[in-house]
Amino acid sequence: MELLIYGLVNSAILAVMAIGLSLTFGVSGIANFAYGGFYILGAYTCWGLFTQLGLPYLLSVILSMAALAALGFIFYWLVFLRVRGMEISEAIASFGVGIAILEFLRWWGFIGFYYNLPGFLKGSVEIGGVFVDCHRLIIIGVALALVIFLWLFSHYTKIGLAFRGVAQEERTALSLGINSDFTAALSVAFGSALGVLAAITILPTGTILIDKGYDALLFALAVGLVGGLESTLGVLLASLILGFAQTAVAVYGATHWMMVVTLGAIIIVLAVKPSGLFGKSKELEERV
Amino acid sequence: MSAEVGPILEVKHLMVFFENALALNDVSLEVNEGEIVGVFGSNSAGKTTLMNSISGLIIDIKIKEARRGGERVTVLGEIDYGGENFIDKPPSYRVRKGIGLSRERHPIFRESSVEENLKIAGYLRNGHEVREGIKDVYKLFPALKELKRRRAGFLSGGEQQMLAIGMALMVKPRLLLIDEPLLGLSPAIQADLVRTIREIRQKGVTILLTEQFARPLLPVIDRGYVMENGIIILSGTGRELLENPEVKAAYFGT
Amino acid sequence: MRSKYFQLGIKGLVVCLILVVATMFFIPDCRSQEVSSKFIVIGVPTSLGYPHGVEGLEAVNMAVEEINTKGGVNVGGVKHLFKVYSIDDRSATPGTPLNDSIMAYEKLILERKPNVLMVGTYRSEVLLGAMDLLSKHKTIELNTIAMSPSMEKRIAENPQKYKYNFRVTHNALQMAASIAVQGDAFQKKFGFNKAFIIHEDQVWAKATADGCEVMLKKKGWEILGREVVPTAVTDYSGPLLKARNSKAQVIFTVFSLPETAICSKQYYEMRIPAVYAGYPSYIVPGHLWKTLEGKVAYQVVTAGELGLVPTKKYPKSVEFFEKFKKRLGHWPDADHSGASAYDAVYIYKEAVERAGSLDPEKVIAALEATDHMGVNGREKFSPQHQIIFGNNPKETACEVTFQWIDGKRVVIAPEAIAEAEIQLPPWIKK
Amino acid sequence: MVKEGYRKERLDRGIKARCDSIFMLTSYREILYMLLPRVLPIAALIIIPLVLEVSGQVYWQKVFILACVISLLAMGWDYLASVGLVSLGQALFFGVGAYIAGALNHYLKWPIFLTIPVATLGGALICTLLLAPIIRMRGIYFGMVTLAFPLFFNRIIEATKLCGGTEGLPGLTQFPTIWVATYLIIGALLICLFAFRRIIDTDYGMVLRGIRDNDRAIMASGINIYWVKVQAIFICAAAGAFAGAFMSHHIGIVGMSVFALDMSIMPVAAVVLGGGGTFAGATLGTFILVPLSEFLRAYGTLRIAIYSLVMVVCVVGLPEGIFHYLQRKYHQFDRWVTVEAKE
Repeated sequence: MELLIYGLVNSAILAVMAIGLSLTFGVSGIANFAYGGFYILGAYTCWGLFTQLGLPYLLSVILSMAALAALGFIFYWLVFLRVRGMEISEAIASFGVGIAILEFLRWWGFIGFYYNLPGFLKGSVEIGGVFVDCHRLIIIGVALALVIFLWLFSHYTKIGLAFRGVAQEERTALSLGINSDFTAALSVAFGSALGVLAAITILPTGTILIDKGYDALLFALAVGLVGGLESTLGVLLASLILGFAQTAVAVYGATHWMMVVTLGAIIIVLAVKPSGLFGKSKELEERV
Repeated sequence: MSAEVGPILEVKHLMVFFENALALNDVSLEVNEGEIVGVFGSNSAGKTTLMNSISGLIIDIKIKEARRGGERVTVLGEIDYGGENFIDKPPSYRVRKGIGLSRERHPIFRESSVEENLKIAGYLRNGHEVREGIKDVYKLFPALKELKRRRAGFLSGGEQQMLAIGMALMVKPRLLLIDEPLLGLSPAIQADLVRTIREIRQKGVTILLTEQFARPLLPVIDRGYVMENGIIILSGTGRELLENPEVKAAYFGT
Repeated sequence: MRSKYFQLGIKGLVVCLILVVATMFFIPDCRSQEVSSKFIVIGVPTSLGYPHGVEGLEAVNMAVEEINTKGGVNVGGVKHLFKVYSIDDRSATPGTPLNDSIMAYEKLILERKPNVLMVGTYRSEVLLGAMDLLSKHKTIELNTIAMSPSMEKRIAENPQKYKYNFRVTHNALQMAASIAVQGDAFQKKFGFNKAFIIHEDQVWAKATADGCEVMLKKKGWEILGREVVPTAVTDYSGPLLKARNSKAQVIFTVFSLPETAICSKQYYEMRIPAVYAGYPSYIVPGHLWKTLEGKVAYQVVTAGELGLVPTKKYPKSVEFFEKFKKRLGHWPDADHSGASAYDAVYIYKEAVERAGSLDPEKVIAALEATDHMGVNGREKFSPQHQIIFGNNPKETACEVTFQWIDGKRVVIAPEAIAEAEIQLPPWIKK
Repeated sequence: MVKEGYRKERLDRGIKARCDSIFMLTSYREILYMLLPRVLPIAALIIIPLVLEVSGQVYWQKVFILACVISLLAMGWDYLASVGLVSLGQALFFGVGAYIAGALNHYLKWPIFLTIPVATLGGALICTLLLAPIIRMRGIYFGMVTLAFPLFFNRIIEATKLCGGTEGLPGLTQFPTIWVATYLIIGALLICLFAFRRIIDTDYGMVLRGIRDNDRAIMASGINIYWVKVQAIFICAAAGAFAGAFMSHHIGIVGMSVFALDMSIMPVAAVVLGGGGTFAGATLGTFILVPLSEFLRAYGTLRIAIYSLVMVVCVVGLPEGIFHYLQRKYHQFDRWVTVEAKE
């Protein structure tokens, strides 16, 4: 029972973390490695709006998402535009920006344990003899909602379809009237906004810390890749696998080996299925 | 054969350099409203570059090459379309003004389903128009309707070509550019496609297409140009081209 | 054409940036040359992006300002002033290579020629690696963050070579002893004897937990289990559930990383029927009640330094704490290093005055004979250069145990300075 | 009718066109033109430590050594990338080499001149065996797994307390003087640089690049591409393991953090900055990045922020890489020409 509930919670956390990155990286093919930076920056923005300016919580969540989306949009035109199509340069340039954001915040004095976001719901409930705090249950809900949203978005909305088009054949998309730069900038903006949402959902379980930004990027990447890029179902499944693997180790074995098992799971899944669990593209094109 | 309404597209003295190599050398051609015009030439004659210049993809190529320090692309000349010079307009603007392109070797969105491909192609249209457009495409290519859930990468060459043309039609073009529609297809499918092209023209779409071998297309084209090494060496109606002895051997097969 | 100008603009920007950066390089370097012989240079190599480092540096600065305004240090009849240089060794940041941190040490030593290093690194790896460096450059270090007892082991093995290292704060073994003192309190008041240990995966934490286990067993405790939590974990339900299933009465924790705050919260939310105790050092700071929404209630914590959890029974600690809090502008975040860094400056000052010289050999001899009444209690070095800790600040340096009650930190042990008695959380039936 | 337009023309410098053969010996300018770009960096590498010694910059000597070490990793990365394998885990090679050398020296008391070669070859072998099963992966997937490997090792050492666990193995034998260390690493750097450049130009190098561009075509010509990839990994790992073994003796301690993320990212950043595929670009990149990082130490915590911003500006400003840009400017020049179209 403990395994079930906390495994679920853990998986949900991973899924929520991964969804923003999955949108930019998986769906529209842009390696936005500044994700970790945006994730934390969004959390601090929300914290600032809520505690310093005293805005209502919902409003500050929405405002911080909007702010980071705008930032992501500008970020595309300043940085990505010139390195588009060169994946390594994309990754390095955006990772650099992510580090710069995080380290700048650190320098600015955002260290220590002052920074805390309120959960959506207080209190805890008992399920089958296990106490779970309500906020963690909400994370599960948010994760489900986001996964469904991502799937619908990338399959049924015009923008979502355009993201996928630009990712697959940029020039064909261009010749169909899709402004690829605008679309790509939008996808970075959406990804950042989702990252902020993830931060606001997850971070109330602890406190806001700079180093969480690096973790978020790593876990999001791991989940995205194990699941197979561009596959929403993959994100869900991968976060379930990794989440339950971690929790199972924690409950039955030594917590010690948690990270080892996670990394081992990643390596094994990718060694068996080189393009992730649900990676379609590589089956066609790249698997030799 | 068709009514002379006046040129919809006029290319004047178009020159394209890839670094120091001259890909298009002083190309001038015109396409009249309602015509089907063919550009014929062997590999590396500059057909695809011409199509890219008209559809605007060359601008994208130019920018990307410049960014990564590759070849410098220079485009000079004029492309008059509807009284406007399109030479440095971005592709999305040209699409909005009604130029559709089906690219060479049909690079469609291989990982999406057929229907999704068409939906993506309808990016500029609103929901109702997209549904109508898809219906029209299925009417034109009934084979696609059967395959609409299939992933595009798994289609055969002919089906992919149909899809590519269908996608270009989704933008509701006034001028449809088709680059090498018959490349690598069997004669039976070629004949089908030619018939479809004629149908498309009957809907009021002007068509400019390129091909290596002109014979299968001869029945439908109004006029044709022959290109060699980036230069237009000959122009005229289909029959005139066919009767030119020099060209006959090289491009039409005997 | 627009793109041409755009490119020009970018190129111009790059050139300007390079120029700006290039000029920036030379400004600090020029300043560094004016090290006068009238100064005693204190180097502070530490992680300046983390609370222990920042607060250690602030405490050093505070002590130095006090000493300087009072006229400085008397070295053989000549007045010297202290001067502080800091460098960021990034050792607390995961993903920093060892050589980067050691380079920071080396840069500080070679370029500022410090007489003494204070505060020091976070990571024991770096501490051990820097020991060789210090003996090469004959520079004294008074450590106040890293707690690995391996330092003393190495000093004991090769005292001549490694005599340059001193530790002013507690080490992991003393930590363990203090946790065992906590155990006494539980035993005496409630008759508990079943414990579960959770600690994080760091050298000092492991050592502390080992020591704790041995000492608790000696006192008749039954250790029902032990869990190691790797760093960067965000869910502690596993170990907590294990502790609950083992029917332990007390959970002793050894934590230092901030994310372990989650453990406290989860413990509170899960209502584990065992007292949360030990050394969860992140819940030491005074503002944590507010930040964690009171989810630390009734948790028992051993804090490293008396100076950071003051008690009225030892006025010097209150005095320091108020001064320090005022200077920082907020509650101190770190559980140790602030008070001991403050003491370290005074210890060094007194040693230099007694030695009457800045020669490292003489200063080391004087340091070894230290007997200082600091904010942490009475401070003396062991033969392995470790401050001796005990239970009474009048005799030795002292660690405090407090309990979170109604938003306040109430000191409950050791007895000499206790303000109140230990309490059980209301959800535990006796 | 005559239409005129302008375009910028890019031309090779005439001097090179004439003198790619024995005839270049006929003019000292042409000899200089050919030799300068090769001799100057070698001379600089050899002289810089001397200059630093004379000017008393002991610290910068260490920085110089660090730059050489990272540039070995960066060249290894570049070599692997030329087969189409994008590694994000250079720290794996570095760390395995460092630990082998450290363990041999610490437990068995082997001297330096034995540990370093053994660590180089042994480390390369171990890394190759580790990566062999995942050699079918490409692109970001390969990158991700290689990124996970060093972290994996990190955790294993943490969990099993292997080789000193989190405390590492302190007190290793250090090089007798800084000169031995400096010139050993410079020698290794130059050997790798010129050997890699030579390999890439041979037929074997063509196969490597062919695998990157179109591996199925290479398979179709009857070459076992996996065997070639394994060879490439071995060479890359050997360079990395040497760097690691060298570094552990240089600083006298080996700890878990040899598997740190920085060690994986720095080389990639250096190659991206300097320009890939040329090895010289990788070296140039590191010799910009490492000193930059050290200069910025004066800014304390802001250091990493400034550092990464400078890196981003450079990458965005010159996406092709500094070395490619310089090379083009050296060999080619631009001029405006008139284009006339006649009818």
